[in-house]
Amino acid sequence: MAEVKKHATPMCDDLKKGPWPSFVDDIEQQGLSGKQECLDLLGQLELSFKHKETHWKHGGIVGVFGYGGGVIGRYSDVPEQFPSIAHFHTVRVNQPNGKFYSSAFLRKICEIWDYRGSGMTNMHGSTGDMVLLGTKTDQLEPIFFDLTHQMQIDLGGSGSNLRTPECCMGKSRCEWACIDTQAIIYDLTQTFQDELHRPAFPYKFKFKASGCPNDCVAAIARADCSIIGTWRDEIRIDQTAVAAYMAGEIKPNAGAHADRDWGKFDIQKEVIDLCPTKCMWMEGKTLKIDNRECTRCMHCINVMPQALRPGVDTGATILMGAKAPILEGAQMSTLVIPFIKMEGTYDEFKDFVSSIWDWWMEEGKNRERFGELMQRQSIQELLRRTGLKAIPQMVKEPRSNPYVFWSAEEVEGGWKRDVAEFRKRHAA
Amino acid sequence: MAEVKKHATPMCDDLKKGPWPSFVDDIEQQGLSGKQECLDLLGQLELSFKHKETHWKHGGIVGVFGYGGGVIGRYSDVPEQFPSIAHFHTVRVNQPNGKFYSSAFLRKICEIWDYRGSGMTNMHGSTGDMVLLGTKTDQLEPIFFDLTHQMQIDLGGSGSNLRTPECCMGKSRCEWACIDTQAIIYDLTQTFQDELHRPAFPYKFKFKASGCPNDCVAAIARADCSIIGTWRDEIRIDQTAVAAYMAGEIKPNAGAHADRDWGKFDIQKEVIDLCPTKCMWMEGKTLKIDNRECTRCMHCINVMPQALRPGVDTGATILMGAKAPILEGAQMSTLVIPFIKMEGTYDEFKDFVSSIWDWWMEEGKNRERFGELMQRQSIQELLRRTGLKAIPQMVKEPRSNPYVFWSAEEVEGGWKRDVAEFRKRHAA
Amino acid sequence: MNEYFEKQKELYGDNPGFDISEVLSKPYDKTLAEKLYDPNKPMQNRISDIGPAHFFQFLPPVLKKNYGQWKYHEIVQPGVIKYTAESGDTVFAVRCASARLMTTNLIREVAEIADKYCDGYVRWTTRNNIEFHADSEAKLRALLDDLKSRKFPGGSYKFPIGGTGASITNIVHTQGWVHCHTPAIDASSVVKSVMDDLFEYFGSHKMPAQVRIALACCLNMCGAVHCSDIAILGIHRKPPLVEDERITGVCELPLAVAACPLGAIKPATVEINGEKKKTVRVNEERCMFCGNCYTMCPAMPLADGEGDGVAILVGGKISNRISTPKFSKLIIPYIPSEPPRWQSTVKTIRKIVETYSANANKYERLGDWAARIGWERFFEKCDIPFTEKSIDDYRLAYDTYHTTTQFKWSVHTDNL
Amino acid sequence: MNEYFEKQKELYGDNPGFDISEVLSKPYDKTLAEKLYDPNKPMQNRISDIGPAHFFQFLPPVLKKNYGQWKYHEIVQPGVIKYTAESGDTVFAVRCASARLMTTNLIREVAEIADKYCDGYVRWTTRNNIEFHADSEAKLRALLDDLKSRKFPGGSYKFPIGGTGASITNIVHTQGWVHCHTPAIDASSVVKSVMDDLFEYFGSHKMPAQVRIALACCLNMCGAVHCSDIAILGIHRKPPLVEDERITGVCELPLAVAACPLGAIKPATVEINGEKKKTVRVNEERCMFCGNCYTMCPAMPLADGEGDGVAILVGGKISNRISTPKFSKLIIPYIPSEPPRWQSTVKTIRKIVETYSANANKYERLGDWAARIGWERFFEKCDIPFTEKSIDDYRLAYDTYHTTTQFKWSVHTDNL
Ligand code: SRM
Ligand code: SRM
Ligand code: SRM
Ligand code: SRM
Ligand code: SF4
Ligand code: SF4
Ligand code: SF4
Ligand code: SF4
Ligand code: SF4
Ligand code: SF4
Ligand code: SF4
Ligand code: SF4
Repeated sequence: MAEVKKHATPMCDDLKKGPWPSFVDDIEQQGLSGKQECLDLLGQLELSFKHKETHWKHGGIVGVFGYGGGVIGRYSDVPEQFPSIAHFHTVRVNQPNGKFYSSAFLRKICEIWDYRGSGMTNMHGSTGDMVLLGTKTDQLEPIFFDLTHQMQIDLGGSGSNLRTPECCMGKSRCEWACIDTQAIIYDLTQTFQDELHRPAFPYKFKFKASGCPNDCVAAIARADCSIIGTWRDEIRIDQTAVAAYMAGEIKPNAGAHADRDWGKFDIQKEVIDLCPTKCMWMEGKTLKIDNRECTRCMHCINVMPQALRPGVDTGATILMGAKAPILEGAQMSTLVIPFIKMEGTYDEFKDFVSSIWDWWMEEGKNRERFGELMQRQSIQELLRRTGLKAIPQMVKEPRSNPYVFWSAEEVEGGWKRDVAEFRKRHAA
Repeated sequence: MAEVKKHATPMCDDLKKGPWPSFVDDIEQQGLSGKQECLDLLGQLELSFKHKETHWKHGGIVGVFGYGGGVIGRYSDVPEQFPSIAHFHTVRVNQPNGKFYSSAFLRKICEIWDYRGSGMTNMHGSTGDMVLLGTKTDQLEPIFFDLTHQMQIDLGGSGSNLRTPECCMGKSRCEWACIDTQAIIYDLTQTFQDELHRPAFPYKFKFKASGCPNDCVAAIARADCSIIGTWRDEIRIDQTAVAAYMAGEIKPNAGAHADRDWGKFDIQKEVIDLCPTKCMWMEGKTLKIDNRECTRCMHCINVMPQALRPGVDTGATILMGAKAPILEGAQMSTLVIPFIKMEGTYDEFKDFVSSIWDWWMEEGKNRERFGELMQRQSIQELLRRTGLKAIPQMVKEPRSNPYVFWSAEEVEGGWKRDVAEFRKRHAA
Repeated sequence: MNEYFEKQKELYGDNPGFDISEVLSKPYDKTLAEKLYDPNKPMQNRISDIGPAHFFQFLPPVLKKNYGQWKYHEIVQPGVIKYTAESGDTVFAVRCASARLMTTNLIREVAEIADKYCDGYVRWTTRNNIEFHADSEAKLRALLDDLKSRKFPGGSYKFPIGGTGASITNIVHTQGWVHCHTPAIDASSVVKSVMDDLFEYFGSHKMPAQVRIALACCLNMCGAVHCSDIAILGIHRKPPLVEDERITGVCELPLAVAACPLGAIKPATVEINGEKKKTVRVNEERCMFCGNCYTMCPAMPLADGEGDGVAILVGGKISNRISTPKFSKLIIPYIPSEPPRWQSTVKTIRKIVETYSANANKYERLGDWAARIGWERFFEKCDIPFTEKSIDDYRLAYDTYHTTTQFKWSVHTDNL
Repeated sequence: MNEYFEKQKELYGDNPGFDISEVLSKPYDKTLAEKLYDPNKPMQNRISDIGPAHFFQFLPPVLKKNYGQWKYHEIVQPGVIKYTAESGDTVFAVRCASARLMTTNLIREVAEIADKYCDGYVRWTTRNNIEFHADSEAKLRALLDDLKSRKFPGGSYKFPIGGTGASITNIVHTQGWVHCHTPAIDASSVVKSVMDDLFEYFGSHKMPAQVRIALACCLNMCGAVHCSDIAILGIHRKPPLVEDERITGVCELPLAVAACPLGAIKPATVEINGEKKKTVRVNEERCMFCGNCYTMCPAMPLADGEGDGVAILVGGKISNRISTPKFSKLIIPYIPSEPPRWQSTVKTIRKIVETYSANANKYERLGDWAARIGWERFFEKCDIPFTEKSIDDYRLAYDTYHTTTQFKWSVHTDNL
């Protein structure tokens, strides 16, 4: 085991206290077991605590041959003090969808990372990747070869390309999954490998798929293309279970509120009155739902999972354009396809995606997210580019300003007018 | 009585049918009684019906000496066919506030208008003026002299100046007037005569005053400065009257819904549940209101005028910036002063107004309404210009974007930084 | 006499307009103006900046006496509001419609009625209705009978009674072809046609809540239709013509260029029989027909009988009652101009009114109803085709985008 | 065996990653890569574009068997969710926290636990918690005891159990000073400090609804804090420095100029010991500290220990439950950086959490509560001073202006 040098890190050490898992303790242990990078990282972090500033240099373009993404270059700006992390590049590994692992998988990747990297990771990155934190430039190709040959797994995305798609656990464990999120995301990731590894877009593009409107992967806030499960038939009702909830035999919301006394469960107060569309009512002992008025918000189902379930004619709602604030301000995704079946190989959906990408690659400015293009060129332009029909579901409410565009074709007589003719009717 | 020429106006004539007052019939009668202008106007209107286009020429700057407003120039673009309305200027007469008149007033102005104008009017213009429709340029000064000498009344506004201020009937008849709208508007109109008659602003500016949040003069939608009555103490409750409403002895909403069977009055359903803040409840037979939570929307008072009345510590809420769409889109007025006493000669309010005007005259672009300046330069700038304090009541909700401006003074150590110092800590 | 009056007198008594009874009592002297006004000495004898006459002198006695002392009101029948003061005094306000566009003859008739039943006083409302005040039951009855009896030769009422409570009151509107230079549509004929059709609702309290209709004949929106339950808006759909010959003569080119909010107007030069002339050109694709260029420049007319027409907006409101004020929203981008009766516009509005009336809750304004059931359902129920024209693409468009999975199934999704 | 599996195999069976058990069974060969990779023939032996391993192979047997056949769930205790399938099978999912920033040693410990109780399978959640699956009560008890027993030398739990239901679950966060080049604040130390303080709420169901906290160390918001109940955001407050000497060497000036959304950056020329050099100048008054210039140009650093710090936003949400998704709103523009424990930030968040918890209704998210009581009341109850910094002045500002007379009296109006 190599000689390791521990720095004085009083401020970091304070973070070993307290019940929440201490990353400092974890990293220090690993360091003392022989990983100088870990101790140097804590040392540099201590310096950042002192200066209240980061000590990483700006950027640095590094990567593996043939790929335009998957690696984030990082260099310390105080390398003399912390030589082992002078290079500290990140490798983004495409996670298995749903983030399930076998112990064998985990052990093998740990071995690779102990040997070729810092031994530190993020499980997981905000986009969903397994993030291997900190390695040197000369190790990048070997790491890539180890991953592809010895684990048969690949890198995730970075830069102006498709980013690693992500999903909720979906059908693997959740009773509410209206679409097979894992299968969908797996298929899209495989289908779009080229877009994922080779920058061809104006900026980054993200897919996220949630199995129902609870949106456990935050698709509506964090994906340029949000795929969210829904249904178009009726909520399934088990009236005996409804009665059981009313009788207090089953805990509301699966027990999610159990540690506080909220009083006896009151279906009127807690479900019917909170339904955003007020489309539920009791008829004697039976719960009724006017499904045509239901907006599938999931509340009643969330509260009474043993009594209510989504319908069986399921598919996805597609929303586009979510992003963080840089530059034009944050966006949530906007509804563009109210319902689309997500089966087989998702060809209809993929056609839609390519029409979107064609438009964006043609018109998008450098570092303009798709959502920003949509705002700049309008939903009307999106309709033209995708062949979608305008429907009221795309907007919260109709426009309040009267500034409508018309084309010459739409207007009787067109736009060619003759001044002389006009002045014949109207003296100047 | 002069010879009058009636044109063939089949389309106009169709508008004599039907129960609603027929302006055509009215105008034609006046025409036949000797007013050629009336018949020519119908003749030209018939032509407009045929062409589906107006037959008035663009603009025309006319007015009375020393005033920059009060008259709108108008010329027919088919004067040969309708010579008597070749000139057809409008004279805007400042209405008595609240639009009350004596028959003597009406008769005298009618005499003037028959003699010097077309005999046609608008009672009233959208801004509130008495609008005398249609006269010739040479009559403008005589009309002005007649109005000022023989009626002691004045013109209203037009052009880039203060427009004729307007108010609801307020205390003259309405039990809910929290401010004396007529007195306020009268005082402001008198105080700002110079601004009203002599264009000194970037664009038009309007005051409207409503006595309570029902806003019967549409101040919040139609005035650059909206003055709306409110109260800051408690809604006055007469519990016996409440009981009477509940017993069905008094018609809800003063009978405003009487011609349809809405079922028995239900205070819970119709008042308490509809209260936007849910700050009302019944305690046995007594109605309770948590006034701290009340937003003074007027609903409960509107429904039970004999039981509930606004408080007695009254004043106005001031909102700024309403306007029609041209150019940046329509605006409603924005809350800037939550409560201000409106008594005596309104000096505190007038100081506020001059600070607003100073800013606008300094920074406003040509034809930029005050509301547009507010949007362009921010509420923060409005606070600086007026000395008002930032309060949450000015916004629906706090900003969601993180793009906050800071000044060097606000930031520890200021903005002067030394690159060399920075690079001492951080190698490039 | 009256404490309030004394206070006003103290403050404003010196204003010429504070009490004009004396001048009003004198007969109108047609020759006076010409005597006083000398074009060569314009300032001579000129009275200016006197402002409006003071309002108090025009109040009926009972209103003067109880000024600021009113206690409550009852709408005893559509169009008739009974007010009771702290003093116990009562007064009946009788509201009747006017076309707003009215002649001096008709105004004289109003004056005559005022003298007969109302001590010579009358008022107009903020929506162009006329209000008479009767201080006794007897006067009220007589007044009502009189008003009902007055008709124009063609048979229309001169003073139909109504406009109170949950009714459809008078339509706020503008000049149209009767006086303005920028209109896309007429005003008075549209108002007459719509109100003829909705007349039954003017004189009754059958709506779920008040329904306020407004009309503006161009995007300037003098009718302030931007916050109405139902708005009738005149729109252009053809870009401005450019009169190269006269433009430099009638307007400043830079102002014309600057007038366009979308920068669609650019300076240009043309050759007119041999000589170069400065003018402007319009990028027609970028024009949104706002008409601001024509407002600034007479040589850029937009009006076109074929292209112009009506847009319908709904769901706006002004009062702060229950919900906050709302903008009207564009639901029908275009209906052709159909003078004199505008039948398609009339039919559309009737359909909206009936659907709202049949479906909304008591006290629920049209826009609150639409928001509650969802706009997809509003379009479905009213049988109005949804077009891309209703989707905002101006400055604040993003805030109208639908960023949720919450929506209702409707004909629009059924037919996908 | 399994119908679903067969279907997936049909579609994806040929992908190298469909079944990686064989390669995983082989020991790691440290020398292989160097043998296969030849810098001079980079394409030789290169495998690329194979994508992720197929998910199905990593599911615990009971999840494989009941894939898509789950019926309902019960949270039997905080952190333990019991799932029942149509088949009657059940499984317990046990959720425990992680710091997200974790070492291979700790991951090996996770693997060891998975082998002991979960047939060798484990998963991570979308919020960086770890989930183990026990298919029997017995295994569950043993698993729970084991997890509770594991601590770091300093005494902190390695795998605290909780994060379900109406709890405060793990904080979504970003790199901070541990790895990124643009942060205004650290991430991991803030998360540790906040969760130490709120620990009791991670392991209990005491909140009115779920409370989702997120952290992003700069305006890029990799933590996607823009839709969180409570958001911790790192901000800069000093305009970028400009390194005239090196700027042309390290970035394209036009890109730097174009980077600024407010056009605050303009090209400039300076004299550096006698010779003219191209560079840029920042109109500091117009800078809003977004950091985009530094992202594009290394010679324009913003970071400054004194100027940088924390902004707090609240009221965002993502789920479509009851109310639609919402953005977080800026309520505290600045709190100084206080590493390592960030005590002011911790205190502020505790205060917000306690006030929300004490006042909101069951099922009511923080933002829905604030909207219901009104933001004036929110600031009052939480004792947070309202500053002009919370008033929007960016692109869509107008839509946040308060255009109604409806407001509540509060300390803000009391003190006027
Ligand atoms: C590693 C990660 C944060 C983490 O700790 O997990 C990350 C790290 C960085 N992000 Fe991010 N982003 C990460 C997820 C996100 C997310 C969240 C998401 O994907 O759900 C967002 C917000 C959603 C979105 O896409 O808008 C996000 C929005 C940004 C932005 C702003 C983009 C925008 O349009 O607003 C930038 C700025 C940029 O692209 O130049 C950015 C840029 C960056 C850079 C590359 C810094 C830079 O200026 O170039 C960071 C590298 C840090 C480092 O040293 O490792 N990162 N970034 C996440 C990726 C890990 C993974 O692959 O799983
Ligand atoms: C007469 C009147 C309409 C009516 O039939 O009642 C009117 C008539 C005109 N308005 Fe208006 N406006 C009238 C009330 C309004 C209102 C309503 C109000 O004041 O409550 C508005 C909307 C509120 C507002 O101020 O924004 C209004 C918004 C406009 C605009 C758009 C201003 C904007 O900032 O959006 C213009 C365009 C302009 O100023 O060039 C305009 C311009 C005009 C012009 C002068 C036409 C023009 O382009 O110059 C019209 C002259 C018509 C004519 O021939 O008589 N008028 N105008 C109203 C004035 C009568 C009176 O003094 O009582
Ligand atoms: C006479 C007038 C004021 C004036 O100075 O001229 C007036 C008079 C009254 N209004 Fe009004 N309002 C008048 C225009 C308005 C306007 C302005 C407008 O329509 O342009 C509004 C805002 C409209 C809007 O919200 O879009 C208005 C919104 C109200 C409301 C709120 C109704 C609602 O449901 O939102 C009330 C309360 C009520 O009706 O119970 C109200 C109540 C009243 C009361 C009951 C006040 C009172 O106690 O005297 C008056 C009789 C009501 C009635 O007609 O049944 N008044 N009222 C105006 C008559 C217009 C007309 O001739 O039809
Ligand atoms: C495991 C996970 C999905 C995954 O693929 O990893 C998950 C799992 C479940 N979520 Fe979730 N949600 C997960 C992230 C989310 C997110 C995303 C996020 O927080 O970034 C959201 C949106 C958050 C938001 O709205 O801001 C989310 C909003 C919900 C909701 C809506 C709750 C609400 O009141 O709005 C439900 C319904 C409920 O809790 O009753 C829900 C319900 C559930 C259920 C009950 C679904 C089921 O039947 O299995 C799962 C257990 C809930 C629990 O923890 O009590 N899940 N859930 C994620 C666990 C995160 C964690 O470790 O804490
Ligand atoms: S999004 Fe819906 S389907 Fe997916 S895990 Fe959450 S609740 Fe289950
Ligand atoms: S899903 Fe939501 S909208 Fe539909 S019935 Fe249940 S609570 Fe109501
Ligand atoms: S605004 Fe208020 S005070 Fe004025 S008339 Fe209407 S209800 Fe009465
Ligand atoms: S005025 Fe409005 S908010 Fe206040 S108590 Fe009455 S209904 Fe409620
Ligand atoms: S709305 Fe337009 S057309 Fe009508 S009066 Fe006003 S300016 Fe003239
Ligand atoms: S109508 Fe409006 S948009 Fe069109 S050219 Fe004229 S100013 Fe520009
Ligand atoms: S939020 Fe900013 S500082 Fe933090 S990781 Fe993302 S880019 Fe880096
Ligand atoms: S920080 Fe943002 S606003 Fe400031 S100069 Fe850089 S890019 Fe412009």
